[in-house]
Amino acid sequence: MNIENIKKEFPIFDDKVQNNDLVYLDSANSAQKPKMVVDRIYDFYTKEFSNVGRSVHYLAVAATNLYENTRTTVQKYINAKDKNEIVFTKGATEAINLVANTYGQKYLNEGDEVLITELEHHSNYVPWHFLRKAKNIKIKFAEINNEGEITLESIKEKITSKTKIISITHLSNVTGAILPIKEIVNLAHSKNIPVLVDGCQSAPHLKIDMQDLDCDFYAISGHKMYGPTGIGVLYAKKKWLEDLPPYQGGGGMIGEVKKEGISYGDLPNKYEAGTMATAQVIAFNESIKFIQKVGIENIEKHEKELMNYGLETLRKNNSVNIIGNPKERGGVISFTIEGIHPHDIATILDEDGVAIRAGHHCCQILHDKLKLTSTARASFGIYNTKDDIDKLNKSLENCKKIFNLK
Amino acid sequence: MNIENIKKEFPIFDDKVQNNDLVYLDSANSAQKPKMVVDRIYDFYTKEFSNVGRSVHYLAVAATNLYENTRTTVQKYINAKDKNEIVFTKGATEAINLVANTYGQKYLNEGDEVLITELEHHSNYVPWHFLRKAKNIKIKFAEINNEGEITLESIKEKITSKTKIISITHLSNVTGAILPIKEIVNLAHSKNIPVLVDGCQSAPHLKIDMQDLDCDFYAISGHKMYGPTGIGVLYAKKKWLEDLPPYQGGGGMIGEVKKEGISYGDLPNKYEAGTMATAQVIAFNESIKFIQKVGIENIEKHEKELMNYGLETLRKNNSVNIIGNPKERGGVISFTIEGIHPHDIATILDEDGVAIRAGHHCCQILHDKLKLTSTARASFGIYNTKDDIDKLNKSLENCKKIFNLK
Amino acid sequence: MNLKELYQEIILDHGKNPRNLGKFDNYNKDAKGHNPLCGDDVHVYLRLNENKKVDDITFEGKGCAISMASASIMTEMVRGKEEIEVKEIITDFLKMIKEKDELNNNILKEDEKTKLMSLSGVKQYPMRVKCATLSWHTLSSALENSQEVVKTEK
Amino acid sequence: MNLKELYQEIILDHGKNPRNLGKFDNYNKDAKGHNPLCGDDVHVYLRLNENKKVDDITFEGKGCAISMASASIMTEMVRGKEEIEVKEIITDFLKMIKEKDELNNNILKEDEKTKLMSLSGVKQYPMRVKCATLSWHTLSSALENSQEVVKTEK
Ligand SMILES: Cc1ncc(COP(=O)(O)O)c(C=O)c1O
Ligand SMILES: Cc1ncc(COP(=O)(O)O)c(C=O)c1O
Repeated sequence: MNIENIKKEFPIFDDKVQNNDLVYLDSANSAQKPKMVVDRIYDFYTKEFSNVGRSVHYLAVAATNLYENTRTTVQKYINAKDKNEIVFTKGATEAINLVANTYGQKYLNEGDEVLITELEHHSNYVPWHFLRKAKNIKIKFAEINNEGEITLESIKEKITSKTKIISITHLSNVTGAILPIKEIVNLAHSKNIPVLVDGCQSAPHLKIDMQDLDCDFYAISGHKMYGPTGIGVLYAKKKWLEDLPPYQGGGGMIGEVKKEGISYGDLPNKYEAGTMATAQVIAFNESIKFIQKVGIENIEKHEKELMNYGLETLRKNNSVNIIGNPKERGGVISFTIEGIHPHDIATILDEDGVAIRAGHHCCQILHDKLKLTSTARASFGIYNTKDDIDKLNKSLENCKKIFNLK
Repeated sequence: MNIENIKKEFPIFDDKVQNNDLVYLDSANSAQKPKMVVDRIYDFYTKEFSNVGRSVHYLAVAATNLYENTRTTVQKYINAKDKNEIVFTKGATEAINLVANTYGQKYLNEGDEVLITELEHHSNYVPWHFLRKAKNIKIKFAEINNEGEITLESIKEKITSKTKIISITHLSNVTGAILPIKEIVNLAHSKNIPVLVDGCQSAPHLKIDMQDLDCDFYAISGHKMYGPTGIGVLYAKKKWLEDLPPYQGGGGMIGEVKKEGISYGDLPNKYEAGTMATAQVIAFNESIKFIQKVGIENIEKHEKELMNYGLETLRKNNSVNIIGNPKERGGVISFTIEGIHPHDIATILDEDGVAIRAGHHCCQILHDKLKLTSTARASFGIYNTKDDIDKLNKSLENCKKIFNLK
Repeated sequence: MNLKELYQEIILDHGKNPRNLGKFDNYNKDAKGHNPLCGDDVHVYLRLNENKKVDDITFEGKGCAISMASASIMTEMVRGKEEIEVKEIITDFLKMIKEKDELNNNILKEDEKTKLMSLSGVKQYPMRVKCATLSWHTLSSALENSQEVVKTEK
Repeated sequence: MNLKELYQEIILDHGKNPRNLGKFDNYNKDAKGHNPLCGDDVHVYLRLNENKKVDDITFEGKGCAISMASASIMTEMVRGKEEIEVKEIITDFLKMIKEKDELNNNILKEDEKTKLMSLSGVKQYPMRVKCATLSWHTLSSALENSQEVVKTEK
């Protein structure tokens, strides 16, 4: 696999950014887009545009077919049993809100417990917090160990007879820890507890298989998978989509509408109210095709190499303190430098064209636990090279110089 | 104003669709996109892409500025008092769901009434229906008159001391009726009732002014305004955005996050959870600029001419039965032909390259009232010409020939 | 066959003058169908005799030419057939409409097959496929004694 | 001034060795500020005497070099000034940070203005503007006797 060739498919790297080659190490935030994805959007709008599903004219029919085509592509890619188990949302955050809201409405009552972890992104905590306020449920946090991991044990410890759902990330966007999802699902199902997996960080980087994981819900964010913004996927087992109430109401999700009452449409329409993000869904097909073309196994392998090289390089830099040391780890390295605030690091790196992120990365619970207000984070995508890591390290040296650290 | 030149800005008309010139009369469903909008998306993804608001590197800062720039453009365009009264959503449907959900949570209780009209789109009925089921409220329907209008009187008649909110369309997507919003708002406010206006069909075609209308909420759909799919706007008076609870929870909408509780961010962040539709918001700026370039007054004038010509032409065709005859009317003409089902009309017209819509247009209540299951609808955009209407009429003649009508 | 030919021939004939329209007295199976997209309704009535043969079949409903024609042709095709044969015809019809142009079926006569195949043109119009299949799904549900209203699938 | 120069000069000095850090006993006004973006906190304490003059001012907090430097420089600038002057300095500072490069102000001396203007470089970094303004907003809120925690505006 030739990364230089793959990188050429991403037009963002063609130009300099502020006179520097762009060293983009912020893919866990959002990934850059290959040309085929952007071209697809362009072509759709300029040659084929129509709304889907509602009109019977040629363009509308063609758009509807393209739209449904993406559903099938996603279904196959994540190995879901049925294409109607794929619901398009505006993002992973909405996908999680959808589940929390509808499952919460139907199944959560005062005193019930939702089990999440200390690693969760705010998008997998705040929606449950809403239920805490509305229904007086409890939220329990499985605790990380010293390596920044969540183990099967740490989940088991927090399960009680009141646990009504477990909602956990597949891959931490701070420590990079990969959770033992299959084992957790197994354990949960043995106690009749459904599991939602936040797959934002895993879906772009790991092979994921719904039938193998056997989780009940899986949330994916399109823009982190080299896809457009404004598109996400909720995978949910059919039995749940049939059983739960709808989330948003509007055109397209109805069966019959009378003044006295309303029946809802079939799956997956029931969960797709209003005009959907048609162009984004259609272009998302290209994102998955792009990943398939490169090969998710190749992506995994390349990013693992990068991560190992990154860990090695930064560990040699003895001012750098790496957060977490999980055995199973994805391409995310968060770190601090004693004496330089992460925001100052990010600003100074940026002057060298090195784009990283600083902050709490929407994980305040984890940062509280680590007694940090923020960290710096470098995260990898398919277009990154070892050279990028060398540049990161060089720029960190520069930081230290400015701050008079040795 | 030269429509042929304006039409040239829409690449969709460059090519034939199935060997015909495209006669696109489905803009009330979704509008075609001018090149400047599509180019903006392309350029953003290929030269400037980054997530907004969360990273401090150059691309992220630039993207955040562009994103906020659209907010200001929208604010000025609709004459809102404050840019933080503009909330980006994935569409008008979500905007209405947001209000129904948050206002409903806080202010609606058993027995309270929500007043809508018989003209409403499902997107302005189903969200209130959810509250009917959850909270046992009542939904009242202001009734249309014989012309397919909603008058101030018909609203007044249905207001009771239990009316807690009025939620109405600005412009009917079936009869084209324009509602006397200003008067309705006036009346409602005199009784302390807030008003939500569904501006989907008005925003692309009429000058709208929040300070003049003085409504509390206004929902807009980007894709109907020559903008990308997956983007909408909720305008809400600041006092409401401050007062109501948040809608979706996730990254970006928080203040402080602790295990025990969460505080929410400032406006408008409080209502923008998760990664937003960055590219779509940024490109939406171009949609508004496009409208401003043409001039909304010119659009109004042109579409009025078209509509009058359309009404005149179709009225001469004595098989055609036009739905509604409102005095104040936007560029929408729904009709039936005795003896030909609207879906058959649409299919046959499509063979001639004439794209219209057939069905209930997400207005089953209205169709029930009219004792119809569906209607055919031609709707206009800035790119339509009288020639399009002649072609529509010719194709309708064709239909009649096939169905042996004279 | 292009769509205009389709409209002009069998569909227009059956669509405007549907056969077996109405309800008969001693039916022993029935089901309702609804197409949320266009609001069309259909109600199929039939009588299976002791030998599991379709003695009689009619339908009520309103809808576009395609759905009326499809229901009308359907009643003609399945009258007098055994239940098991009817099920096979339904399956083969749906396959034809959704996947292929050919109708593979050993029960129907050549001219019957030709008539049915006239409906295959709607395949180009996925939105209209629902119109063509609604009555067939409803018949299927009547045979299953289902109480649920059939909604056309996505 | 580019950002590296900015870091190297005044910000690094004040950022690493902030002046007036801590809390003093007989303050009569205070307020807290929080920047949700980076989690930084600041707490400003001051004492207005009977003539509405700032007798003393200190701050507690942790944050990046820019926010520490900004708070530190701020305390130096406003100590000894009258309340009305402090408000004017705050307004002018915020205007400089958000809109212009120049600091228009008749109260401060030239060298003080130069020092403050060193912070104007953060304008290129809108995310960092919040870091520079947090302590100033907090001071403003302390003067208003507001009980609310200041959050940096969008
Ligand atoms: C009057 C009206 N309201 C609401 C909507 C829903 O808008 P969207 O589908 O863009 O969410 C539409 C369009 O479908 C409409 O025409
Ligand atoms: C682990 C994790 N969960 C959830 C999210 C939210 O995804 P989105 O912002 O795309 O809705 C993100 C990314 O921001 C994430 O990294």
